[in-house]
Amino acid sequence: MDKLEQLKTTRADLDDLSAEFSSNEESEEGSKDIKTDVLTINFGPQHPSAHGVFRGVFEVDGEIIVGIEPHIGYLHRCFEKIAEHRTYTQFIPFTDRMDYLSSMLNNWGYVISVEKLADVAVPERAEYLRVIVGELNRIASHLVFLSTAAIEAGALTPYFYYFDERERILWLFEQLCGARFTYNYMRVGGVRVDTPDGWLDDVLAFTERLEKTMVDYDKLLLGNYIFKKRMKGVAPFSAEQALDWGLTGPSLRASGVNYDVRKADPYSVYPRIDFDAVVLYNGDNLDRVIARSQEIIQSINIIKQAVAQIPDGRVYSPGMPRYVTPPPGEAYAHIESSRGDLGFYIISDGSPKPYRVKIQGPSFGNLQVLPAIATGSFFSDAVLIFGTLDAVFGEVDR
Amino acid sequence: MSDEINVNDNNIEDLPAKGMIVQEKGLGYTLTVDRKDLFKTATGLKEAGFDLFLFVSGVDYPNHIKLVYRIYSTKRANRMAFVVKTEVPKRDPVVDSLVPLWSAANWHEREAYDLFGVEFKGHPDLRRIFMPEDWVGHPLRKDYSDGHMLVSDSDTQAKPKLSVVDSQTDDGDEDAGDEGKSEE
Amino acid sequence: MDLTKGQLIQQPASKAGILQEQAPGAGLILGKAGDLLNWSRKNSIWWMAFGLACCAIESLMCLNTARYDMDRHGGLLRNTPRLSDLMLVAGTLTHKMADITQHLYEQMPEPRYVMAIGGCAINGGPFYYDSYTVVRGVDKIIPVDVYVPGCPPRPEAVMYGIEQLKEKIIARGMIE
Amino acid sequence: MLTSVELVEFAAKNGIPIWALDASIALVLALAVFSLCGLGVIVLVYMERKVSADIQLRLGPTHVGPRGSLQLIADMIKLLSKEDVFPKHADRWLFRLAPALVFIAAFVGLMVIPIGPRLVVQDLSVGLLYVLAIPSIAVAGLIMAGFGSYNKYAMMGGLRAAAQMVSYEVPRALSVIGIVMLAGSAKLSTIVDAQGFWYIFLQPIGFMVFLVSTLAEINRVPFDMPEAESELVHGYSTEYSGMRYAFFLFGEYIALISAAALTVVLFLGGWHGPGPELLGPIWFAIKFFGVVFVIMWVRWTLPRFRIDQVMDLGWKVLLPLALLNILITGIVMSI
Repeated sequence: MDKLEQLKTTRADLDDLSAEFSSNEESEEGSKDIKTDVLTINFGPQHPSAHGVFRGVFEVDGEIIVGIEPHIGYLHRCFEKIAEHRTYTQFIPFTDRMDYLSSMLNNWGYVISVEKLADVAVPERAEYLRVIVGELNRIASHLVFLSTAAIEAGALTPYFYYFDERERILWLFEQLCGARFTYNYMRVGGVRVDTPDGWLDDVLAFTERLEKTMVDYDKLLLGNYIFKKRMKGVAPFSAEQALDWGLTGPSLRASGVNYDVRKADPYSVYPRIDFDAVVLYNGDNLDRVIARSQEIIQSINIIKQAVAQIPDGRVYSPGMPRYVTPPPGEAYAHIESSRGDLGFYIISDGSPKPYRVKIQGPSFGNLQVLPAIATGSFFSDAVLIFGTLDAVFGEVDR
Repeated sequence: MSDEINVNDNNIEDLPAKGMIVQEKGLGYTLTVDRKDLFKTATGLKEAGFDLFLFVSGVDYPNHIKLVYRIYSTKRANRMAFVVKTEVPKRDPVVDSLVPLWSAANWHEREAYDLFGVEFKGHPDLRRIFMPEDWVGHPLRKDYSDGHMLVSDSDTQAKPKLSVVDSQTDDGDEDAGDEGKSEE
Repeated sequence: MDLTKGQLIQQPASKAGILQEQAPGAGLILGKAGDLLNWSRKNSIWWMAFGLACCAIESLMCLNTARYDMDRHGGLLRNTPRLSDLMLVAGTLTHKMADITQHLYEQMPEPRYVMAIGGCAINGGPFYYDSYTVVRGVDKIIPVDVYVPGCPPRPEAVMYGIEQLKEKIIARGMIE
Repeated sequence: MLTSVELVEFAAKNGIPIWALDASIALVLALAVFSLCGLGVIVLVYMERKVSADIQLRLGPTHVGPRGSLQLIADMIKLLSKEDVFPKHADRWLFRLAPALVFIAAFVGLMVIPIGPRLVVQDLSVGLLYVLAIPSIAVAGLIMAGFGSYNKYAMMGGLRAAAQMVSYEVPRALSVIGIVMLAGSAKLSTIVDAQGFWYIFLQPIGFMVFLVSTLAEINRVPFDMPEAESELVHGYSTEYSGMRYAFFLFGEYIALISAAALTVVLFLGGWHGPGPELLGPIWFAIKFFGVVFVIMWVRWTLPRFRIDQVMDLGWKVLLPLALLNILITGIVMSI
């Protein structure tokens, strides 16, 4: 029985094959074009430049991409469901692990939403500390972006330089809150601890150093002829296209849309700080890289001003209960994360646990543009485009 | 520069259904519409300059799922954000897709479909996005549970139950592929 | 270091040791060859970049960088499982990813080692005990040689884990 | 060319035919070059790791042996003792033959390179032609590896290798024609002897074209298309493990040795240097390591080109430059 089946299928295969051959012959007679076949390449989920666990099914015709089908969800850890089973404070460490390259900013986005929900005031010193650590973390995240962009373009050396600078930031964080990477530093109503002695001077010294070294690194990477040739004019998208696809953050600003939450919907003490939102106009790969590099400079500016303005005082608002219990209601607050508009939409039913937490991760919105802009480009460039969209899979999959 | 723009919060005159717009605490301008009118309202908002679709999310209530859309305008002078809410009954969770208006809605609607089971009419490619295709159930609904989930709680204890922590440590050599695919 | 070495060597006799009892000369040669092999294996651990989540940045990428530099000990980051001796599973393993992890493990040539880095890879993590997607530890699907706890562990901890793996490699017989 | 009169007389006395003498001497020399090569590869890989470490603010291997010098020995023993994975659907013969072919093609190119006065295995009168032609067989090995692995990354790597190496053969061969014109011979020892004044100064355009196309020939950054790690996981050698990969590694570094040695011979005056003729090999070694260092320096500094840019550079820039170089050389020589 089985054999019969087998025979039948092989027979059918043969028929198909012969039909294919005959059709090929016919078409070759008709047209002189070289017939090429589309090759399906599986990119990921484990690939040196997949930035985690992304799977893209790339269809390539020679070196040109004719179709991309992204698959995500390989790191789906159901944070939103977990949040419903934790108290408001207990959920803070989860935000660390969401966009793990900018944990401080995630902390911040979450606590600012809970504060809005529970109407908690934050002491001024805590606000300034939040700005300082947030911007330091933005720098750290952008340094990782630049180093991976360099690796994907084939230059291995800048990675070591950028990571060296990042280590210095991690060292500062370690002094501040004891962790290198997942900080759990912010609290509803302030920050966990005050700075150790001399920490702010260390921060200033670091920014002075970075200001100088960034010039060199920019020369090394962004000034490189090959790097520019690889990046310039690749996968540009216009402002309309970027908005239509819901991009936010530096990727959107590289297309000429001035949408920076720090400016558009100011929070914390940003109104008192003088800085520019980096807006570039080509929207190609090179601009997306330059935008990050420029943002590092802006962040240095912000940190310097914040350190100069920071007052003395408490870092945690007095009388905060151990378990925050906001009144029933809904709140949405968002901040400018290093990848874009990071928002938390929280619904409280009056219990110590949230009824629903919706996390609006910028990487999720940014990544979905990939099939639209990478189709038609080179396979090598698709990897770069994917890199410049700067998706962190903890945040995409949540 | 955005900080030079004169923020005029009352400029909602040209919006559709302006009579129903309320300012909710914690959310800002909010408009609750019937699900039949959602697409029409969204079209009006798009024409009024709301060009950035930020997210759509579901909230599971006992009898219905509330969908919350957040959209933003970079063109309008006051750069306002806007929340649109609509409700779909659990028995028939169908609503119009907004992908024709904003391409960005694509993955967000797939996410809502995956996690809440809301079907979006007119979506070009409505598949599960996070969970595997053969997953049973929609995890973010309140009644979803499997072996590992905490029991959906009426108690408001801060600590997770210890028994659950124990049970997950000795769940043995279960085949990983099958683990967690238990029924709703 | 020497203390641990002494402890570990007193493990059950390896096949080479048994051979030495039966045919002394051959055993000696085999033993010496085994020593050489183990020496080379321990000093040239190439690991596969298998980053799943947060731990990947902290322990995989930082391990290469100037401050930690596993290249000093002969460790190299390789992209393909075919060239790797060690699989550093760094991060949360979900059910969707489990098959692929197993597949990659099978693609690695023997002798192969697995190191579970961080709480998630060890037992599902300190936080995801009630998650519906997370596999409770990578040892549910592939054998693990060394566990490095932390959330995420510091790069130094991973380096210490690799040192422990070296001890384990020495303690193994040549014919495994 | 080392067959001295005494040896021939000795052979004639003992009734050994001349061809057997030639063959045995060639075999001995080949073995000598082979072992030298093995040593050279170990030194170069160690050097590469140290140079890259220095560029990247690191230390490189330090723990295995004194200053990490035994690192490569450990790597090699480990690679040779690894399990030999043979992919299920791979083509038996292509998969097995490919590493050997790459290795041999790189190795035989060294046979005609003189490292000192009369220190050469076989000083062919068409040595230059030979040394440009034979290593190109390696591309067949790369295609075989890519095609035989039954892996799409490997296949794309192999195809890229084919496109790239075939394209860069042309400017590379044309760039040395100026030297043949100046030296009046394609014999490598004659070319070295003709360099009272190094050809790098007489043929600057030729040198640039030669160096760039050499980088492309041996698949080094910025032309490492066939094994571009960020796109094609490990290129043509994605499916190779253990010993077979070691062959690829050896082949790659022997190609580097061959390319650097050829650069020294053609443009940097070979073994010529101040001091007695006996110091020739030392001068050669110094220049050789200089060239190798430059190649490594380039590798660890620059990003990678895209495949179409590689093709553009080869056909639209290097080829016209090489032709221009021939033209200029011809005009200058005829004046």
